[in-house]
Amino acid sequence: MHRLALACLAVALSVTARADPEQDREAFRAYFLQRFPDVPVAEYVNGIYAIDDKARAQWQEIEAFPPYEFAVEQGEALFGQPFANGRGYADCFENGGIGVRQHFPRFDLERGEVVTLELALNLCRMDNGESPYPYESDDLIALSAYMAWTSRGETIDVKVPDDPRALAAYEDGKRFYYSKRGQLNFACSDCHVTSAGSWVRADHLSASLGHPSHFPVYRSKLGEMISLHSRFYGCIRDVRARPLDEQSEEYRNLEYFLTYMSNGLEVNGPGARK
Amino acid sequence: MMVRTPWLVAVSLILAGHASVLPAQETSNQAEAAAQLSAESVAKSIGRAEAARYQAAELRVEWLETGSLIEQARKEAGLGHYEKAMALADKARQQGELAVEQYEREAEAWQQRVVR
Amino acid sequence: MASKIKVKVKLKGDVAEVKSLMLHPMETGARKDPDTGATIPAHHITELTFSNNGKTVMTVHCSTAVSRDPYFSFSFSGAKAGDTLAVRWVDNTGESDTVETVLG
Amino acid sequence: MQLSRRLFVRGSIALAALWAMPRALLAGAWPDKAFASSAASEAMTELFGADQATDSSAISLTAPEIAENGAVVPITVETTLENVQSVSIVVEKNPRPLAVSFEIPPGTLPDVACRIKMGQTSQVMAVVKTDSGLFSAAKEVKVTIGGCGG
Repeated sequence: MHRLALACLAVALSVTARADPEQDREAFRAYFLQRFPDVPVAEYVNGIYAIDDKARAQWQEIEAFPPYEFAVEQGEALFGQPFANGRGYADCFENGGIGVRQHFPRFDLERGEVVTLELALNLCRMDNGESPYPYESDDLIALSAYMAWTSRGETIDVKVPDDPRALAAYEDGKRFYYSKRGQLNFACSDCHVTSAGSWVRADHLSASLGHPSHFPVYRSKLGEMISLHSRFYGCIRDVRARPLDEQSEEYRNLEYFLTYMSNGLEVNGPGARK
Repeated sequence: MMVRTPWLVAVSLILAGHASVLPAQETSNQAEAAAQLSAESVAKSIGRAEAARYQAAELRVEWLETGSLIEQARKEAGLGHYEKAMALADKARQQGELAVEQYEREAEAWQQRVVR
Repeated sequence: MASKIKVKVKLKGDVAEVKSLMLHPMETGARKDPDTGATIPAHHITELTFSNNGKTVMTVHCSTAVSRDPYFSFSFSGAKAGDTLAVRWVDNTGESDTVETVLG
Repeated sequence: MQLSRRLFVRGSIALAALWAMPRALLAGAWPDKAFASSAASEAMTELFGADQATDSSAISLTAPEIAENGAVVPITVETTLENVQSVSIVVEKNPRPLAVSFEIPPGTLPDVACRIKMGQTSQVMAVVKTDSGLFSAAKEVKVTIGGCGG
């Protein structure tokens, strides 16, 4: 009897632990606000520059005239080009694709999977008889940059619909985020929660709150635009695990979880990073 | 706020050390044994490494260098450097096994890190 | 894309604040292609000129130490709305690019 | 203009009197020799005909203490000195120290900004040439390597 009660309690606990994205989000946000009491919550969309003043000044110099403006311009031109069938990207998105970044990634109930903005763009192409872009394609990143640009200032609002598949995708992203991997045995959270604000070699670790708000970003080091999944790829490689492909199910679920954590913050992509 | 965390580095070094089989650790006994290595035994070791790597890859938790260690092992074996090839294959196998162990450990352990 | 030069000008009285950004690899000639190992030849802007209604207001001489996708800013006086500011660069391979903007 | 520069490049000792003349400004052309110099003093001599500049508090050089990224180091130079003819940025430890040179005609303000590459921690010097000589301000910029972002 006693044992049964304990088992029931355990089940009840694990259900609550699993099933409440909103509770997760509140705790996640509260953690950082307590950790960095001087940083206003709206600042987290600026990544490491929210918590590192010296780097911030240099970043602001870059933002004075950021190289991603070329990508936005390129994306706008591509966005306006009709497909061979006469339709265009605007036909695939609500509000003609303008100012909708904040709703991605979304859980697509028909497909039963997480659809990121990049995947949605490729699905749009395929639905209209065009071939999909490879995910590292400059054109696809430019389209994503343009769509982020038109959504600047919108509030991130990712939803986990009441559907066990959506919750499972969210939970999978959460598990990925908190699981150690690679030869260095690090979880995403080891660097970007527990050690946010600390140094790793010559780098200052950013806080995860607000992480997905500013992608795609122009990386000065590379002299090119990169997607959020390319950043995931880099982080996974940095902990010496073999990276997964961009837009793999794992990365899409990770983006889903991570973006949900940033609900309520502003979209400010595209961004500039070192 | 800007505190250096030597523990992060220390942990990485320990783990990196743990996972490597350094040639310098080999004793003269091992060197003797190495003389008896054959192409066949090296191929078997490489096969075991490949199997371990595959298991980790199936779970999507393969480590970064495992594949290239196996590639190097094959190359050294092809050149007749059996001792070197064996060390590389063993290191790769160990990495594959550690990655799977890590995965199994994390099946529950990740829950401890969730911000609540 | 047409010109790969972007220029933004802010008029404050008769002073024009000019900011300009251009797409250019600015290869040093010391870098190696990570795939082939071959040295990537130097490819960099050498000279950049800004002229307002035909009068040179700034000449910049660049080495390979100018960052990729170069950015420059400066200010000049004697500007007024309706002036045409032309930006032009040439690089060590003889390529060039130019853009004009009307001050507003 | 081009001719006088060519003559000079031929290196005739008879033209030594010209040594003190700022060739780049004289010719208005890309100062190849100054840019090719591997020492800061040599680059200065090539560019200005002198390798000494007077420290001046009238020059404000803005550069990061620690560069976030050696590939993109934002630099701003402003000065209240009068009759400025050029502003140059010299990075002592770069393989080719002279990074960039702004030629400033009358009417243009001596207030410039750019982004440069730095290979390692170094003194960064802003050299301002006016009608009364060479002035400078310097600052050390640390360049760190490695980590996840860099």
